[in-house]
Amino acid sequence: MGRPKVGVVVFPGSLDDRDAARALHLSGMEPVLLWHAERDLAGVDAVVLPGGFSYGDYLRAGAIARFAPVMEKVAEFAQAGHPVLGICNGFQILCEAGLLPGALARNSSLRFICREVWVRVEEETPFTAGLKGRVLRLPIKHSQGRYLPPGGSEESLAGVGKVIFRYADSLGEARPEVNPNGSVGNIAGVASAAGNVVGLMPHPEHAADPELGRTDGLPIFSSLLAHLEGKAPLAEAALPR
Amino acid sequence: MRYVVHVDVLPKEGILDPQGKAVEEALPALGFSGVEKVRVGKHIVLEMDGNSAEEVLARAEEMARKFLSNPVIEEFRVRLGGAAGEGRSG
Amino acid sequence: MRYVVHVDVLPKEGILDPQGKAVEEALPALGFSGVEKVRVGKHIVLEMDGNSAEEVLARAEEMARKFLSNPVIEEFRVRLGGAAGEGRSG
Amino acid sequence: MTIEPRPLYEELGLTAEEYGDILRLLGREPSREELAVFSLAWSEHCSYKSSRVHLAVLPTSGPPLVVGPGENAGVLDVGGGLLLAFKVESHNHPSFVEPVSGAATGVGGIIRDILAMGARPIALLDSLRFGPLDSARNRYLMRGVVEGISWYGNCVGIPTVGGEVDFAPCYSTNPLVNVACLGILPREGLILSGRGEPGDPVVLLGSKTGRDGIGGASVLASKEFDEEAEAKRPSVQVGDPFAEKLLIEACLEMREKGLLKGLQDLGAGGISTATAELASKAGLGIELHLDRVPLREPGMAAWEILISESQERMVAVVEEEKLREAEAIATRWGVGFTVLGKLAQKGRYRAFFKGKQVTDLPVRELAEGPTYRRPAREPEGRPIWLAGVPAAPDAPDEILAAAGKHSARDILVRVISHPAVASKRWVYEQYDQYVLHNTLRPAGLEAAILRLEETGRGVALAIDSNSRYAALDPFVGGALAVFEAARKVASTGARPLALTDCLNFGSPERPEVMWAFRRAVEGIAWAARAIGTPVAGGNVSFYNETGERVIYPTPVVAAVGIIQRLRGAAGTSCRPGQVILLVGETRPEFGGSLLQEILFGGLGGSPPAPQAEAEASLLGFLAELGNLEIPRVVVDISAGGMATALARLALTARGAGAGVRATLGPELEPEVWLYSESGARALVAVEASHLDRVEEVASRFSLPIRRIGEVSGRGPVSGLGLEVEFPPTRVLLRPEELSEALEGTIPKLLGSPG
Ligand SMILES: Nc1ncnc2c1ncn2[C@@H]1O[C@H](COP(=O)(O)OP(=O)(O)O)[C@@H](O)[C@H]1O
Ligand SMILES: [Mg+2]
Repeated sequence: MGRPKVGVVVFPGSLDDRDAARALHLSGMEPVLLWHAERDLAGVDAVVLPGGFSYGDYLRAGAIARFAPVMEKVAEFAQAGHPVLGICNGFQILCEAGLLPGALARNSSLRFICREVWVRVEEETPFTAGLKGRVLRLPIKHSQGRYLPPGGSEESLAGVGKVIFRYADSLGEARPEVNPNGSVGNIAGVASAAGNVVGLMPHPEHAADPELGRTDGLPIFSSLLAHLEGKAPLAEAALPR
Repeated sequence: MRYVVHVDVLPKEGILDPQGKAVEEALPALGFSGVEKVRVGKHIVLEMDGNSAEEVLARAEEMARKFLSNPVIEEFRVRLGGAAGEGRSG
Repeated sequence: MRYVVHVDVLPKEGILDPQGKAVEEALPALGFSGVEKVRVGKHIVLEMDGNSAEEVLARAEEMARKFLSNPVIEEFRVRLGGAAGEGRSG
Repeated sequence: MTIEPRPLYEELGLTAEEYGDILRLLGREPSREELAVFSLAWSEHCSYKSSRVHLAVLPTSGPPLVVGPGENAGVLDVGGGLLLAFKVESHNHPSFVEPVSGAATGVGGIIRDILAMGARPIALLDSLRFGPLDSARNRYLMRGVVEGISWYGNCVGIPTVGGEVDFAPCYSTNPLVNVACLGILPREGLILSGRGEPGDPVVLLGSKTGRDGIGGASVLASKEFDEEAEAKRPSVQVGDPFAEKLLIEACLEMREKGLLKGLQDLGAGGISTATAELASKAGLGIELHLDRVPLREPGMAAWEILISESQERMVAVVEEEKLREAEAIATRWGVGFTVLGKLAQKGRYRAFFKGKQVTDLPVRELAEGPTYRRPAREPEGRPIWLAGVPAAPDAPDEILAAAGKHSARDILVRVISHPAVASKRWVYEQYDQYVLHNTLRPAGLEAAILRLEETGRGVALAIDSNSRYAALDPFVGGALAVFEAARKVASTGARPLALTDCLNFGSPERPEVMWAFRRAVEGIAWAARAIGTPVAGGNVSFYNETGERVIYPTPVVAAVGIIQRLRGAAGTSCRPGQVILLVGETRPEFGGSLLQEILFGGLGGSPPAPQAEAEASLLGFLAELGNLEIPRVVVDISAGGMATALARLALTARGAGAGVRATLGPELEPEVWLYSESGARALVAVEASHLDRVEEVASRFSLPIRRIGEVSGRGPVSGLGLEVEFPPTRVLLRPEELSEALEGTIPKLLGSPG
């Protein structure tokens, strides 16, 4: 059996596409770059929408990219239950496309922000198998990352999605002071109700390379690999550290 | 016929608007007092052809709903107008 | 009296408007053809007190010139209006 | 008396002599279009007419350099078939007019210079100067400039991994925005100008052409035709980083497929300057059809098309049979592709518009421009750039006496919270550090390090300047900028390889300024030779003055170096148990120091004496620590002296819940230890077990080394941030006081939370 194939969609203005491909490769999968204008997923087993500034983030981040031809196929793929991960701009695109609930508004500081943060994993998904309760050190870099659930409050997510990642301190406490962008409930990432579509603002692909000394993003890709190889550990209630 | 369409997009009522808040907080120091409820959104102007104002407005509205605004966090108004809108200019 | 003031800020004529360009180029693929000259700017709504429409407009204009717009690259229009502007809403 | 109207050429910035030259060259009056083209090609900015004779003293060749000044960017060979392209550029005036767009288009411009060599741009650095932040205008400028760099750099997908920010009143009316870019390319991908045969098509790539940035030439508008266009002629260019990203990808794909014979960015002077350069370097002529240029605005005149500075455009030379393939690539990326004309046999610059020939100029003379030897004179007494700046003593006894009037603690806090020293986190947190997946060490401490993929090696880069020194002695200022940039690169464990410099000065028509310029260049040249790093190119920005206020001479230097093994890179966090070593000799040197400024509110005396040999030794020592892969944290000593370095080290220990304790010996006064700004020094924090080896290396390089303190794990529990002891005095800053001084200052001054 070969390595599972994972598509990385390249929109005009995608920036972290090769970065995501590299992380997938280092994690034992075969990245396949998918061009935005093609209505074809090339038979991949999972799809990653990478970070960047698709279409310059003009109008709103993700507003234009979500109409790309490839997105029709991504939507079908997601509805069929296959794993789809949106990182940063990819998360924004998934929200704009209605594949994830809620929206990402401008950071409350009104500035772009790039720093390493701690995020706590809240739930098991194909991308977070066995990680519940883990606290990961991941970079963020965005200016529109303030997550707003569809009805404003976190409760409004019930039935349409779930919280998967929260900004926290190094001990896993989701305190307001460590909220970098004003997201409701410190939410850093969510999943669809079915759990197969996941979006997050932090960048696991920029923390997936031992040579660069940042590796906390690796478990997210390993989880995907295990899931695709049918080895995903059953959701077990891991203890918060 | 050629129409000029204006679309105003604003953060929904009840949604925190940090830009509006920043403007509101900066104004007093610049000598503008008593300004409240500032909201900052987008203004989009475009030209399109159509047979009637009704028809053009309907199309523009669809465009605004589907694309120019995000219904989760924004609301919009569509109107026809002069090339750069009526009112005082600077 | 309390007035609702609308300020529309747009990139000046002749100034490159990358947002307007991106929106214009995206529209045909979304099924909206024949849309041209798209420009994207800011829309600001605020409330202020004043004794007359004239006076409020004059103050709003000063505010728009000095603070809400960047005269080097932007132009603006100021008008009084309903809380969220007239026209069709969504 | 009647007032003669100024002649057109003069309004365009050409002198009577230059106009005379043009008449002689052509044997006739120039057309409107020709005048437009000359006015830009022969401008100071494009022609280097005042600086060229002085730049000749720079060392511009030597082993790592493949391409020196003269091309769009310098290129170094770093082995393994890899080349690095590297250059710095200023965008000072546009950033003053409109900070966001000005800074943004500055970033876009330097990126295209790197791209023109065939390189993929992989990192940006920004060196910024503003007036003091107690003025609302200066805060507005700083916020806007940082926003512009952040927006453009982040959106185009290139990490901005380092830079510097400093403040002085002279920059209030003339801020400086210098941006450096580093690119990487395989050896066989290098695009040199000068290739191309007669008949080769010349292609315009990228965005449409509007009336951007030609406000200055508006006088060329003829009343009959152009009145209406007048108002639409903005002098400010707005950038579109998204368009630039697509342009980069399209150009690189064409280069990878071997479709590009020549490539040239469009900067000042737009199509005219770029195409003249393309032809001149190839020793050929060129024929252009301006009607073909895709326009953003209707009704543009030929002269407007020629000199428009619309952004995100390049010109390429593509062989006829490769046009189709190149066009397909451009189309796929959504990048404009227009065959404008072709290279031609005769050395003439010929442009056609609406069936008429509008220019017929000699290519070589057009591209070369005039050369001036402007008068240079050393100022007698206080130079003009120090007008309004109080004189201050630098004699140690006067400094010590003045310092004695303050508490030791007070001085320490004021130095480390000085805006020049305080953390620029507010700035670099707005810059993407990670995109392109090679950032080993982001901005934050000394130089950044990028991995050179699949080689196990890394490239370190830093940019620096100290205009307080240059204001007092331009030679020394230039030299110390070289040394400081090199030290920062070496502090990571890299060996500095090459430099690029951005020379920001007032008007070259002032003999004093010209003198300062010449001295600064000489200082850079001397220092660069002393440490064996050639200057791979650079940029000159003159006329940085408003009214009578002339900026300090500000030579900015960026350095790159190579780390042989990434494992040998210095760390960025101190750990409890490490000892802190001071390497290098400390002398009482206070001219241009922050202590002098804090005590006297002025500038005076002589800056620290540059020490060529000691600097070269220090660089060798620091690189050797990298080769030996000794775990360590290194901070160089520059503005604010050892106090700054100790505070920065202490801050890196915070994550480990630790702080720094230093003990000053009786040989020197505590103020000399802490605040003298002698060069050729660094602090090194290492495990005690490595002490012997480090000392051994230091002695091999004949460098004095002494233990000055340690990293102590008491941390937040017992409240150790930074403690400095000089019996009987002891100054203790608790962790939160240390953070507040270093990290709270800039956000507080800008009036926005961190
Ligand atoms: N404008 C800037 N852009 C990016 N990084 C910056 C900027 N200014 C400072 N930095 C980073 O902050 C750190 C300290 O820089 P700086 O305060 O200039 O040091 P020094 O005073 O020793 O020259 C460095 O890593 C530097 O790259
Ligand atoms: Mg510095």
